[in-house]
Amino acid sequence: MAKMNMLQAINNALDMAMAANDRVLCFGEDVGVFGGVFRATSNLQQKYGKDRCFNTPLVEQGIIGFANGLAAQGSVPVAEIQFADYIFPAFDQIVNESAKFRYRSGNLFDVGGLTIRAPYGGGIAGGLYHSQSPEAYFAHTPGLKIVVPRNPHQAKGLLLGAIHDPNPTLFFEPKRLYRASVGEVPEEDYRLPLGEAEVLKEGTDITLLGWGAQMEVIGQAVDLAEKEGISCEVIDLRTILPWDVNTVVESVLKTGRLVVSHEAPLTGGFASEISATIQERCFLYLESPIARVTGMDTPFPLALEKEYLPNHLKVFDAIRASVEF
Amino acid sequence: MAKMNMLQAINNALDMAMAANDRVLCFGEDVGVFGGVFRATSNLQQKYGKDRCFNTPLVEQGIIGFANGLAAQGSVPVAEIQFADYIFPAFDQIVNESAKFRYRSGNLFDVGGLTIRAPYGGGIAGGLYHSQSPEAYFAHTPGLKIVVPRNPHQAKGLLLGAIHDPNPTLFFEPKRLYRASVGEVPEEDYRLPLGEAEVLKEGTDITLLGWGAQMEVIGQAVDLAEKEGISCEVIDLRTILPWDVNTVVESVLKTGRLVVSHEAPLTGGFASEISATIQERCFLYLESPIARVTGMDTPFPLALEKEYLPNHLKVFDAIRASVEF
Amino acid sequence: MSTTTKAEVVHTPTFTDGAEFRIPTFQVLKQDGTLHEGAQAPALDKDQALRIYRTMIFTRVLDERMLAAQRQGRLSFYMQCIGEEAAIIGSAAALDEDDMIMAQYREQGALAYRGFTTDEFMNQLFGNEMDYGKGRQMPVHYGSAKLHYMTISSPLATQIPQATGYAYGQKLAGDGKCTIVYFGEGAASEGDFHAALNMAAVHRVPVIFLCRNNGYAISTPSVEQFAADGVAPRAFGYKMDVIRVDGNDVLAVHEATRLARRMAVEENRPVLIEAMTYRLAAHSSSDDPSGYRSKDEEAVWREKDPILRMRHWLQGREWWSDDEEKEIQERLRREVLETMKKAEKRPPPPLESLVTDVYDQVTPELSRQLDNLKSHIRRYPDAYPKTAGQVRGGE
Amino acid sequence: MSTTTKAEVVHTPTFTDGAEFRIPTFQVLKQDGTLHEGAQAPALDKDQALRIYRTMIFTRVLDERMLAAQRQGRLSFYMQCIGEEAAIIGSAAALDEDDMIMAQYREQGALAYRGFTTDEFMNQLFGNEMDYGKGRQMPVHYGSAKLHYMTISSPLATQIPQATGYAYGQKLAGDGKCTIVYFGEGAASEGDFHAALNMAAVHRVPVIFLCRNNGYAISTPSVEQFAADGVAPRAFGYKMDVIRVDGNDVLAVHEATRLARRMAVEENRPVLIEAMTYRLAAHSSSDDPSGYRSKDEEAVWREKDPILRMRHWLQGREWWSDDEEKEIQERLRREVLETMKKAEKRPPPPLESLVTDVYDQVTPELSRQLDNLKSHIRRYPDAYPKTAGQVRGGE
Ligand SMILES: Cc1ncc(C[n+]2csc(CCOP(=O)(O)OP(=O)(O)O)c2C)c(N)n1
Ligand SMILES: Cc1ncc(C[n+]2csc(CCOP(=O)(O)OP(=O)(O)O)c2C)c(N)n1
Ligand SMILES: [Mg+2]
Ligand SMILES: [Mg+2]
Repeated sequence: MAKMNMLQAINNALDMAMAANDRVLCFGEDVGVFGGVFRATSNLQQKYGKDRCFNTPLVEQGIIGFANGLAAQGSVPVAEIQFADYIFPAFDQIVNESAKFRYRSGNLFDVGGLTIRAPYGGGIAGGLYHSQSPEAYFAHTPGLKIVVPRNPHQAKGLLLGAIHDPNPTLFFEPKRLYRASVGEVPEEDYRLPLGEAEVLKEGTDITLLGWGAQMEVIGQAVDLAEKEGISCEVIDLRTILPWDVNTVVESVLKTGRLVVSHEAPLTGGFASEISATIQERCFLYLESPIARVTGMDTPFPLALEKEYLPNHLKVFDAIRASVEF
Repeated sequence: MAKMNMLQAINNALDMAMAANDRVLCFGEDVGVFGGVFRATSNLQQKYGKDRCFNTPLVEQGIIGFANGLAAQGSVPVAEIQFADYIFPAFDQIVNESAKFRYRSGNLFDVGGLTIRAPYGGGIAGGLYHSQSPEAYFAHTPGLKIVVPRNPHQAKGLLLGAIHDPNPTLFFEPKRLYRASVGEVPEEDYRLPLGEAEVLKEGTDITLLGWGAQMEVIGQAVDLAEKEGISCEVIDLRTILPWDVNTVVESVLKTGRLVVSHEAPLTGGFASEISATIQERCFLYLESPIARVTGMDTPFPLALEKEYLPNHLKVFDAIRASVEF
Repeated sequence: MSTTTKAEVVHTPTFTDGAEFRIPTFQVLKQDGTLHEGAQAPALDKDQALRIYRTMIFTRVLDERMLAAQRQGRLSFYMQCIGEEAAIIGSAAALDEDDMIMAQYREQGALAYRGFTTDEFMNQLFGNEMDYGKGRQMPVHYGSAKLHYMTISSPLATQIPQATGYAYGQKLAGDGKCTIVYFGEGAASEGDFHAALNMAAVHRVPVIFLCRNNGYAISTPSVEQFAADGVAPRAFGYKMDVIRVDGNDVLAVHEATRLARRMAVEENRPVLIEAMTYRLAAHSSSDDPSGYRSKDEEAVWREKDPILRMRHWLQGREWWSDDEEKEIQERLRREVLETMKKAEKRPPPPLESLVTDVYDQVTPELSRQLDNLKSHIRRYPDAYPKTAGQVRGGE
Repeated sequence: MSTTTKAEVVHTPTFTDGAEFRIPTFQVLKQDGTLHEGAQAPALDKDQALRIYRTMIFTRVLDERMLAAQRQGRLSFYMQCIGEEAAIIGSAAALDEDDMIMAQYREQGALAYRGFTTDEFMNQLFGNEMDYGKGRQMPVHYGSAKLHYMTISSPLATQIPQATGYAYGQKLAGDGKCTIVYFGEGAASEGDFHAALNMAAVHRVPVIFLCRNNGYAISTPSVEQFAADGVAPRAFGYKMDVIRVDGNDVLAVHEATRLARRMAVEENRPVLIEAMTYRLAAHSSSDDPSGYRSKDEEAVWREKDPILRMRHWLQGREWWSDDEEKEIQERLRREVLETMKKAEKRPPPPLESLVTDVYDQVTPELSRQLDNLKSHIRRYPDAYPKTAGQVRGGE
């Protein structure tokens, strides 16, 4: 075990994947000698050469188009999009191409080797275009996997899981935690499973569900709630698509209450899918409406970011409202 | 009143808008002399000249970028995307630009004049890339309006409503109904309101909710259900964003049951948003889980399209299951 | 760091649009089948020449027959490549058999040249249980892993940056292979085109960009697609080698591609080839060109038929005869017809194919959806004649 | 219809990458402030020249002061334009005051030239209640409707096709106005660039595309951005007029832009200008260039300082003196500092600004969300020091 922050854990995962398989390549804007604007790819070019870790021209649709082709060829591309806010020029290549490559060819061809990394989320005074959480935009797309880690240990294990998963995977990294989240990380190669949620804490009164940076917020809210004697079960979804319905259903069958929280706007956010599904599966067990604590239905603001974000107090309010319903 | 099919109604709306205001422009791939691959823009170039109705080069991101600029300048662009499946290269221009233009500038600039038309939906043996219903991809984007008409009368009134609405609006046209749906259409200029659902039929046992071509399917299912003595209330949402929560809430408070149906895949489809919201607002009134009858979580198939689509029998099954819950 | 190499300096402002720098068109064959003066004898031997020619005849027969089938309502959709056979097959023939081909949709000739059988074509066109694509895509969306022909995807131009990436992988693999990517002059307007060519030039990958400039993108004539003299001059913007060829001249196309392949594979120099040709037929079976172009214009191009031109050349060399022509036409017509009849009778892909290949494995949620569908079909077997038989019996 | 104009025909295959067709760089001023031999006297009169020069000094002072403020933690973020003042201000000065400017983010000089006040700059930088953008965007995302300066948007290159559309609207309006759009050589790699230039050429719109080729896109040097000799040769691919200028030569930039504007407005000919310059500072306050380039390289370019070059010219004409220089430097420093102090004390935008301008009117759902937020803040006023005061009292 070693103490690492999340960037170090990610860098370590990339390093390990590149060392183990020389078909693994890392590229994107400023990913080369500079090691990425957040330094997630530090030293990889120095270690593995310019052929395997390199800058691309500034064109996201090209980066992912190129990555799709590489993956189809049998390479294992790990493409970086500098900010998740800038993934949209590549939306067609991801949603119409990566996601449908295997299906449309009847499994003659696939881009299963593809992993797309992108820093997401707010809390860094980034305003409209350095703060977005776009997971729900992709979660409506069968064929993709979407993963979000909550801490360094998870980041390394899930990233290695994503790189080795034989399906195109989006890996959204909570940039607010890049340096802020520090923890023990095994030094060896380990892969956490995709498609499995993790119950972080058991409880009986209410289930709290989130992913990524929001897990920290949920943790703070749970601390407040437990002080008031509310027993909380906490689940990190980890994989947004395909998501682990059963773990959540099981929990809600027990607690009868669910609060889902994410930073992205309310309408059409992934909490809506969870809520819709859980009320289908747990209808007779629900003791209060499933609550969503999310960003507001606006672009991401700057000066009033604090007011906008679904912080622990808002989550705590929702827990209380649910329990008192 | 005149008998028109949906294409004629759309063409008539465009004609009327162009006649009334010479800042209204129509453009897109093959929109000019040919009048569009579906002929929605027939004769408009002949009538209003090449400056106001024209072919663009084949580049969706350019079409919408160009349209954003035109709208910012004060023109009223009506841009056509040839198939909704091909709107994704323009995703960034729509989601990061059109939607956020007014907000980010503090209302100094806006692209309120923009309307984007695109044929959507299945049932025409179109396979993966001529069948998609992408409304939910956009419904997670504050700042956009999204409208879907169900018949010629609605198409004309809503399109004129969209063109005159001072917000960027996506207008998805159910191409399966282009020629199949025929009805009486007023000859004058009339505008149907955006953001208002329409109760097509009152009933007491269950609420059926949909939009666009799915309204026809829901109608057939309701016929079957009423034969079994189930009294159905039918609502056409018409505007997906911002959607008319109150009309749906009111209905469900009365009926206690809700089935939402759309063609797009289940996971992350807009039915999930509706379900999540309605269970929040009507929790104590719900007599059975809110049901979603949708496309499957796969790309759109071809040979087994019939099996894939949420047809009237599947909707009928859901009605029965809900009533018998 | 200076961002350009030392360039000339001027002190009076001069604008240029490069118009004076014209890119000529490379031609070898005249329409009568003789070589232009100064043209080199082609590198094609008789076997390969005949293989090309037979493939051309095959696709012509296939195209005519399948459009007719579409008109008869036997097929939902079809796209012909009539008029562009030389551009497509001439270039494909200049490749190694295991170079990767990434096509747009009108390149059935390249696939036929590689040996895709009539049966394989038909299974895709009818989306039956033997279609490699499992009946999921519209007709003409062929693919073959064994023939290194990437399955067609309808969204235009997406395959162009993919080709750059594919070729980058080939370069790293060091296997001496390259990728050719076909696209129309319309698709070249997409952002993906720009991305692909720029990245290929920067990363020096073995890829050949072959633009079929056939004058139209559906109804849009190329003068409304771009103001420039074709697509070729764009290569300068990427510092990429480019050649423009008469796309109806199979020898010119073949030679240009052969040389381009050498540059790509031996020097990692990506190359753009612009093949000037004409889409003689409608865009697709859904299109009617009479709404946007004249019969006269079409007639001019019908005179330049690439198949006839090649036939003249072959017959001039006595590699081909009228009898052989008659024989092959009849044989292929029969073969296409008979194969079609078999293919259209084959059953559709199994119900399970709705949920396979979305991921490498069927997810629990998709299993659930499939189970629900099966129960539903069992309740309403009459409504699902194609698949009811598959679910009869067990619940 | 032939898809190219009658072009030359050749019978031996010839590839070209256009390298022999070099685009020269237009220069007027030498670094010592004298004119190159053969260079025309510029069209600038003294008033305008001084207005340009003063604007350059202003942005230099602003940039230095605001980076310092960022370092002191008073500002979250900043971007300097140091080294590129001539390219930006020289071009803006060649426009009509109500031509539209669509900038990338590093063009504060164009806005300052139009008369954006120090106070207006500061209000945006501090996102206070007087910021036109209502504190929603990061620092340097300026906009001004009255000065025809489109609000900056972070996603790169999106403004380029928007400029084409804006200019198309101007052309139809027939008001004799045009649009200039600024972007970096990095942004020019985006698909939107390709779309924008092609559409502008096809539709003949009055737009000037001004590429600031400053050698870097963050850490990526232009040799990893494109293989070609800069961005200029791309114009040939669109049949667009292009000129390359020394971007550190204010007279050359001004003259090129003046002529380009005439072509745009009088002949509806879009023009590409590539201004060769250098980003002397870090990409932004978050960047440290020592990780990817040498001090030596920077030193070479510091020698070519565009402000110094202009000052030499002005002093050569006796339009400017050392005393004036000293006076303006001191005055602007003081002004920037004082204005900053006022701006940073102004309160943030009101809570309501969270939900306004999403649509033309606040939707019922957004009202509901705002009401919920207000109740929440009332419950936890200490957690929201910026806005608690606004909701005190009524529920
Ligand atoms: C992204 C995208 N936009 C639009 C279409 C619809 N479409 C299909 S083919 C076509 C024209 C293509 O023209 P070109 O590239 O010149 O090829 P050609 O048909 O002439 O061979 C269009 C607009 C599409 N398939 N994909
Ligand atoms: C679509 C998009 N991708 C990536 C970024 C992140 N980014 C901001 S500036 C920049 C470099 C831009 O370089 P260039 O266009 O040359 O302009 P310069 O900074 O040199 O003025 C990058 C990659 C972005 N803002 N938008
Ligand atoms: Mg074409
Ligand atoms: Mg730059």
